[in-house]
Amino acid sequence: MTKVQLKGVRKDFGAFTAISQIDLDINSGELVALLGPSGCGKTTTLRMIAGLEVPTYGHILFDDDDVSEVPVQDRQVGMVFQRYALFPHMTVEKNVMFGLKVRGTPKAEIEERLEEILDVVQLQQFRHRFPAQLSGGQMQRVAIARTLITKPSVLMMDEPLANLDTKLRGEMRRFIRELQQRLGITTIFVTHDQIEAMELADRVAVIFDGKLAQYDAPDALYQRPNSVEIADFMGANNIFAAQISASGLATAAFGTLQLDRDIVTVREGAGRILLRSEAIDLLLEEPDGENVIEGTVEGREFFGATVNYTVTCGGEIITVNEQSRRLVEVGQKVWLRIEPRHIWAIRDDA
Amino acid sequence: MTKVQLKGVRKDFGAFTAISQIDLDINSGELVALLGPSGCGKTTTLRMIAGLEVPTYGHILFDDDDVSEVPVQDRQVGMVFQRYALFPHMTVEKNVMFGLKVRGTPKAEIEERLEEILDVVQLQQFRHRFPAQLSGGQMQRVAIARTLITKPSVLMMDEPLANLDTKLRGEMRRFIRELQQRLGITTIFVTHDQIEAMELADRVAVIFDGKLAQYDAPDALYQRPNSVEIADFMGANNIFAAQISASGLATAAFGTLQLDRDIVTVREGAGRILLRSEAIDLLLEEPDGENVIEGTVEGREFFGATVNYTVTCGGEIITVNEQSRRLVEVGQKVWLRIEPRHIWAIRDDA
Amino acid sequence: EDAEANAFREAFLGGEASWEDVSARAESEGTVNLYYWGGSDPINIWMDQVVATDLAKLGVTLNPVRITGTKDAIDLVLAEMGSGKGLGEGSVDAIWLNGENFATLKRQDALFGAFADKMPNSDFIEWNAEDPRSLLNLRDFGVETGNAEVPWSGEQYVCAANTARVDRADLPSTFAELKAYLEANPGKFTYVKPPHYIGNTFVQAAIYAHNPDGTGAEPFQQSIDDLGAEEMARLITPGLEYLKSIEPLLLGGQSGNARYPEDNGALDGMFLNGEVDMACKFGLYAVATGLNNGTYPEGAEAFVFPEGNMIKNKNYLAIPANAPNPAAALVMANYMTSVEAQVSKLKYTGMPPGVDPWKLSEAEVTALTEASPGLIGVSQADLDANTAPDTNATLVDVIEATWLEYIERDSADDLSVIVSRAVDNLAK
Amino acid sequence: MLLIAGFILGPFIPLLIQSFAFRWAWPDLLPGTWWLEQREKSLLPLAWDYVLSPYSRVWEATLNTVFIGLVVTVICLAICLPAARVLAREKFRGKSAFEFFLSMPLIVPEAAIGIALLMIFIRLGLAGSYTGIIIVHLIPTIPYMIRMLTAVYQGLGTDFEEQAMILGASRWQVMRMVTLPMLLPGVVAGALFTFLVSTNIFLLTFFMGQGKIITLPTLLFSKIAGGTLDASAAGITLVVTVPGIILLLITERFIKEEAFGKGFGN
Amino acid sequence: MTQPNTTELARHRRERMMMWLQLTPVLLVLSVLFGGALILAVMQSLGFAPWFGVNTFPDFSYFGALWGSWSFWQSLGLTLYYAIVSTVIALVMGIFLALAMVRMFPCKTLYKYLYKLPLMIPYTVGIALAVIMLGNGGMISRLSAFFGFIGDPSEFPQILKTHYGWGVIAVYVWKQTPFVTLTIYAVLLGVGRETEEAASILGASKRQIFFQVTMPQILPGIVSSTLIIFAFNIGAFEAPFILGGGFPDTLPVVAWRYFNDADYTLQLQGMATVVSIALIASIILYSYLAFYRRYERRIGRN
Ligand SMILES: Nc1ncnc2c1ncn2[C@@H]1O[C@H](COP(=O)(O)OP(=O)(O)OP(=O)(O)O)[C@@H](O)[C@H]1O
Ligand SMILES: Nc1ncnc2c1ncn2[C@@H]1O[C@H](COP(=O)(O)OP(=O)(O)OP(=O)(O)O)[C@@H](O)[C@H]1O
Ligand SMILES: [Mg+2]
Ligand SMILES: [Mg+2]
Repeated sequence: MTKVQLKGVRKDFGAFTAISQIDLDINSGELVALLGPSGCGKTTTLRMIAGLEVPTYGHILFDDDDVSEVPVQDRQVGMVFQRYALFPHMTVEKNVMFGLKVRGTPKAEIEERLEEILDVVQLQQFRHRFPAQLSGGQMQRVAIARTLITKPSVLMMDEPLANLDTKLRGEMRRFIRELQQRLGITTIFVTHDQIEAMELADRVAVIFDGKLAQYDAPDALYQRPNSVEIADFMGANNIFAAQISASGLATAAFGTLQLDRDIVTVREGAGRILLRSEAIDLLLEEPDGENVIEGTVEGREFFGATVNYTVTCGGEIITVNEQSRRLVEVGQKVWLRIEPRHIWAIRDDA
Repeated sequence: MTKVQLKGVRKDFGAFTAISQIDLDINSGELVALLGPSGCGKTTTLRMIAGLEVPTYGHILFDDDDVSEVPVQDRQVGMVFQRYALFPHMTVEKNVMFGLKVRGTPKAEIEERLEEILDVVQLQQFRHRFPAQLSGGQMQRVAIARTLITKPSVLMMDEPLANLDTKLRGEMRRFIRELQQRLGITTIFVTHDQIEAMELADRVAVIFDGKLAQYDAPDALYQRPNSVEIADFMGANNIFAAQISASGLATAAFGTLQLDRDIVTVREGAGRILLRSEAIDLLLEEPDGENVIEGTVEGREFFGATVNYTVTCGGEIITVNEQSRRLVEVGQKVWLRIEPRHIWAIRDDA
Repeated sequence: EDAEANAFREAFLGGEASWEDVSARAESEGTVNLYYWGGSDPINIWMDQVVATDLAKLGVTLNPVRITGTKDAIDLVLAEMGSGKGLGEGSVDAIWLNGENFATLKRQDALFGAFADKMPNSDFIEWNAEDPRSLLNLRDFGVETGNAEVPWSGEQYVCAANTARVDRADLPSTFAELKAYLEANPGKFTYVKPPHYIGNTFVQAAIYAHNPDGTGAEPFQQSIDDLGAEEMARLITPGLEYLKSIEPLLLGGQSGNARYPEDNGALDGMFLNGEVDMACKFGLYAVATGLNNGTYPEGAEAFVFPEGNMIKNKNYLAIPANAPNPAAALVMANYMTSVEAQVSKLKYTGMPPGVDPWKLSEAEVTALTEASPGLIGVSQADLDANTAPDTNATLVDVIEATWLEYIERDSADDLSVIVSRAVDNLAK
Repeated sequence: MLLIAGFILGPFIPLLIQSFAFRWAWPDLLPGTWWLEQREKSLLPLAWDYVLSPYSRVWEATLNTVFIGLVVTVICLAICLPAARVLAREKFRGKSAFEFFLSMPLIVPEAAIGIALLMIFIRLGLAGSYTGIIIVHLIPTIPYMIRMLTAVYQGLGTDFEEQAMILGASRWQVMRMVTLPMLLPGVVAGALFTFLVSTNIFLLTFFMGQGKIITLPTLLFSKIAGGTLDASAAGITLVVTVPGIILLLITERFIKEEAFGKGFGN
Repeated sequence: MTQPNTTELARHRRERMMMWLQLTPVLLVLSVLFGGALILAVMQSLGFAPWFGVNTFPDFSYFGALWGSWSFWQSLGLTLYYAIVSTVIALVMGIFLALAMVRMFPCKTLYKYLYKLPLMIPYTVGIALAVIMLGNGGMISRLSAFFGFIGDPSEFPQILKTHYGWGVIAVYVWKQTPFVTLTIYAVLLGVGRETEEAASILGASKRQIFFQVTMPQILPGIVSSTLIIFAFNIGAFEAPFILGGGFPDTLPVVAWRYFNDADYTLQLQGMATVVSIALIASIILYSYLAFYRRYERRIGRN
């Protein structure tokens, strides 16, 4: 559909700088998540792309055309607001038709597209209800239908799932992904939930404090974060200070680990290593081979599908996440093993 | 501390029955979670125990004494509200002291207990702030401290973590568990998040539609749900219709599985079997032995720590959850293996 | 009923009580509640600064009750009488009134009695009915006072013109000349709207001047019962027709909607701003006073209009039948008619004396003359030569109603019908 | 926006000039003679001298206005607080009818109420007394007060009170230590608005005051009833404006449009 | 199943009693004062006034006389004219201003102070300002003369003291626009700007956004402020009394004149006038409300 580019975009609100500098290329048909803590400027970025705010500096390009001067109404974008912003005085049907009606689309065509979209979002039976009579998930779908019916070339969603409960979130996630894949619309959505970002997006743009911190595919982001902050934000819990040698050996308080030098880009010096808690094997007997750490189970948290163990190893606490097929008792002496390719390292000066 | 019992409790609001019948025994010092979908009556139950509502029928007993006639003020219970209900016009200190002050506790004692509790919740440095100047987690801790300082015999918490973000939730969960274990106060908390219930509680009471559906330890609930509804609510996604034979063989659309007859109570007849998605091994080569199902990977969802595969097997879709150490490609032919003890069965007429 | 108070009244009216008795009783009563229209600040100031001080010397505290309409005080007296409160028990000791309100009290028998000629200072007032100059002392709007009220202030209806805009030579002195002037200068005149008394008075003057019998004010001294509706209609028709004829020539009349100011304040404003060239109101010294306090334009001067029909009247003090402090009220009434009070009143308010100069000593007359703000544009002799008395109170109501119906509401009915209807309505 | 500012503030300029004028005739843009030039010559106090003198009764009217406003506000608060609490918290049959009845005084002209009550009040001896005026002022102020307080209570929710009860506070302690302090901003806003409404009421005051009790609006009315404005009337107009300005400065801090909206947005 | 807990029932009953107890003061004050006043007004207009020695209840002659005269209908027309025109103008201006106020502009804080000023001061002040500005000898007239447009005060268009004049309306508008602005602004704040933004993204023009999205959402505010100011305008006395053009007067002024007449029976006539005002106001407002309710039901609000 449409390729979206942000070039050196900055946004000030009076004396306050909400976005200090963002460059972002979004390919046609791509699904990109804007991820970041509250107040980092995600909504502001979306609003600038939509045309609801004008960047203080920089340009926004749609298919290489600068759209800075194009008013909202003519940008052919769609936006689903966090709190849906459904028109409370219109029925579901009227809400959905609104975008076509105001453009003066012929009646017959409106009807046709309405039926089609209501089928897609499975709201046929609620068409005469008012927003106040819908559940959160239904409202969400109305908001999406209302946007999609106008066939926007860029679809934006601001925390589309923030107000839904766990189960509904899952459903809506699947729904959005499917839809996006089917229609291939360039989609940008905002979230502060890293799981959501990783599940849905082709690429994730992590924004910290009005700056683009990393822009990468979900697994890259998760496995190879640029900085400790990103790692922390992505939910990593095993981050340890270590001295990395030229030969790819990392020496931490609990021992020395071999890194995979094809993956890890850090060459030498003080840094941090990241052990992904689900990539650690918890063994009850001492195994052979390298990358083995000895420790004692200190605590256990049962989450249903998975169990978290906290293991003390040489003064550090390593969290191990395991599927809950067996339960290891607290106090048990254990050996942890981790493969080199599951270790990531970051230089302290990164 | 105090044993809490609900005997035949029912609550009507006018013509509407919020709680139709609940019997619940909570042991002294136990941590019980009330789990259930929105509107099922969790808050109402708590409010009855606290004395904010009077049951229409039935009795509530504290240590075998009927407390129906005891007014709220004299029940010696503590309750942490969902949105904390911190008094905005009082500092942290004043908020925390409130309960003692209104009881006319001597000043010296108030001081002493205040210091103690502020240390416990680690809020010493925020003591002169107003609630508006605190973060969510800090407010939460103030609310807890305010309740604990009165040494309640029963502590209740209404969705204490609902408003916190993922990271903070984890921290607070650990904090609450630790505290409860240390003080040993009988604690009841409400949640609609099954993960939270399972992580925190000694026992979980699942409430559906104003009725107690199951009351059990977390792992029992997760692994041996009473009904399909509970299984569904607890996040099970592999539920299949099956015919169960007297010999413990379950025949489903994708094949026949052997059940562990020591665990499964269902003897014969039509029913459902539950395969826990994280207990299924995904093998790329056909293994030996029983309980193997052949299928093809249809889809993959990457969640960071884990990966979900949807596998079609004989017309049914089985979800397999695996730690994301390797990634199996979509379209790959695979074999699923599940141990009998990880299969649970429910009779259709249960 | 307060027996003691009644005894006092009998004694006083019967001439058995000496003025010393009255004074003594007044001192014991202590206060006097005077109800009067509080809309004039100079009067209020005079009351507070001079009257209150002087009365205090006589042992009486003045309680000035400033009402927005004299009728309120009448209502109060009547309501209290109705609930059985007699002499010594009401709340109103004295009312400043005239005309219709006095007529009402008299009709309802709510007056203290014939006290006016029994006070020491009544010497300054002409009571001799033979002397035509006594007319205003004995009759109030044609109603016989029966000495139940005492005149304490005089007034004359005088018109002023802005000589900066009108040449003195062009000033009209008759109604015909006024009309001619208006035809030449449309919109430059208007009069206060009846039923305001200043407006009524202008209408009366026009009626006198157009009296078909040429007898001027004379027939209008009778009550409506004596005159009869038909005769009344005949007498007033030419005057009202004249007024109707000049309506399109009045201020705003060119656009079909003549504007009549609600009160003299509004008229003064129009006069000051040059919206009108002439303004008529009660106020012998109005020009001087107006120039003194900035409400009149600098070129303002009085002139004689309408010749022979410049209505003159008096204001009175009445004591109601249920006055709580009748003796104090008498003391106050006596004080008000003293030369001293008249002088200060003239000085403060520009209201001409209510006492009769020919009954005063030379020194006293001089004092009054010196206190007066002075006449501008006319002489006292001009004024004295053109006076006319007020209309009988019962006729005023009819004239008022007729004006409203005929001029304001543009009734198409014949004037005689309107008048008889008004008479009927009032009789109800 | 400038236009609007002109529309609101503009008229005050000639008013100010007029208050210092002695003689200001058409078509002069500034007075021909100023008050100060004539001040010594006049026997009577002019312009501001007059306004500030007791004869103008400005001081008396101000005191009356403030006194009546305060008493009305206090009474109104006292009777509306409990009712607002019920309306915000409870559901009961006939509630919407009840609420409609409570806002009726807003849509029935004051004249009807005032005149009808006048006769009875004269009978009862209440006309022309403070009591009478205060009582009639309750009629138009209650609906405003109820609406604003109900919104305030709704905003408060029951959580805080229940929490305090669980912490062991008695009803009275809850009221004193939690409910009242938390309601305070809303109550202050409601009280200010009620005070404002009360001090603005003309017709009812005029009828019930019977000319005996004057307030700023009735005083000003009698000054300008003729449709002209002299220096002293202009001065009084300015004086009457002053409490409004003071109130404006206070209310801006307390009356948040948001709170107001909850009361009137429906 | 056991019996319901008696404490629950007793408590429920006690709570209901407490509830009504709390409502009683307001209920009492309003029913006695307001309800009583209404009943009294109606009874007096039907000839019940024993305090004047008049008691011919029920006697419809006062209404008969009133409604039978042409001038009553003229007055009614004039009253409605003032009320409707000024309500509409104040509404339009108020809505416009409120919409402007949710946007950012320089000096907004100052402006937020300023616009409320008329709200804070009595109508009489507004009247005084109208007199000094709009009168034939007023400031605008003087300015016109200064610039040579007119040579005499009478050439200035008559705004005050005339029928269907703009003086009365100007005062109402001056005083009520802030009230409407405040109400609508508050509602707008509650509504937020999101729906408007959503509509603009969906391609709606400014007009479409206003009429199809904003307007329906602020309608409750519009309706309640209309009710309040219209009712006030129809019953207001001071402005038409001072600034009006004399006969025919607006109904409240007519009533006033009756009341100030020396003739007591005219007071009952005045009462009939007042009751007529109330009646007409209620009919108009009620139908307005009913109309709005229907609209609301149509758009699904309840
Ligand atoms: N109109 C505005 N005026 C002033 N500051 C603003 C405005 N809009 C946003 N900001 C500020 O800009 C920063 C970024 O805001 P933004 O809404 O983009 O955050 P966000 O990343 O969407 O956060 P959240 O997850 O909480 O929605 C915030 O600090 C916010 O306070
Ligand atoms: N005071 C009340 N009056 C009438 N109905 C009520 C009242 N309180 C609760 N209910 C109803 O009782 C039911 C149970 O409410 P409750 O608050 O206990 O649910 P919950 O399980 O806490 O739900 P949630 O997770 O949404 O908080 C709901 O349907 C609710 O609408
Ligand atoms: Mg945001
Ligand atoms: Mg709840």
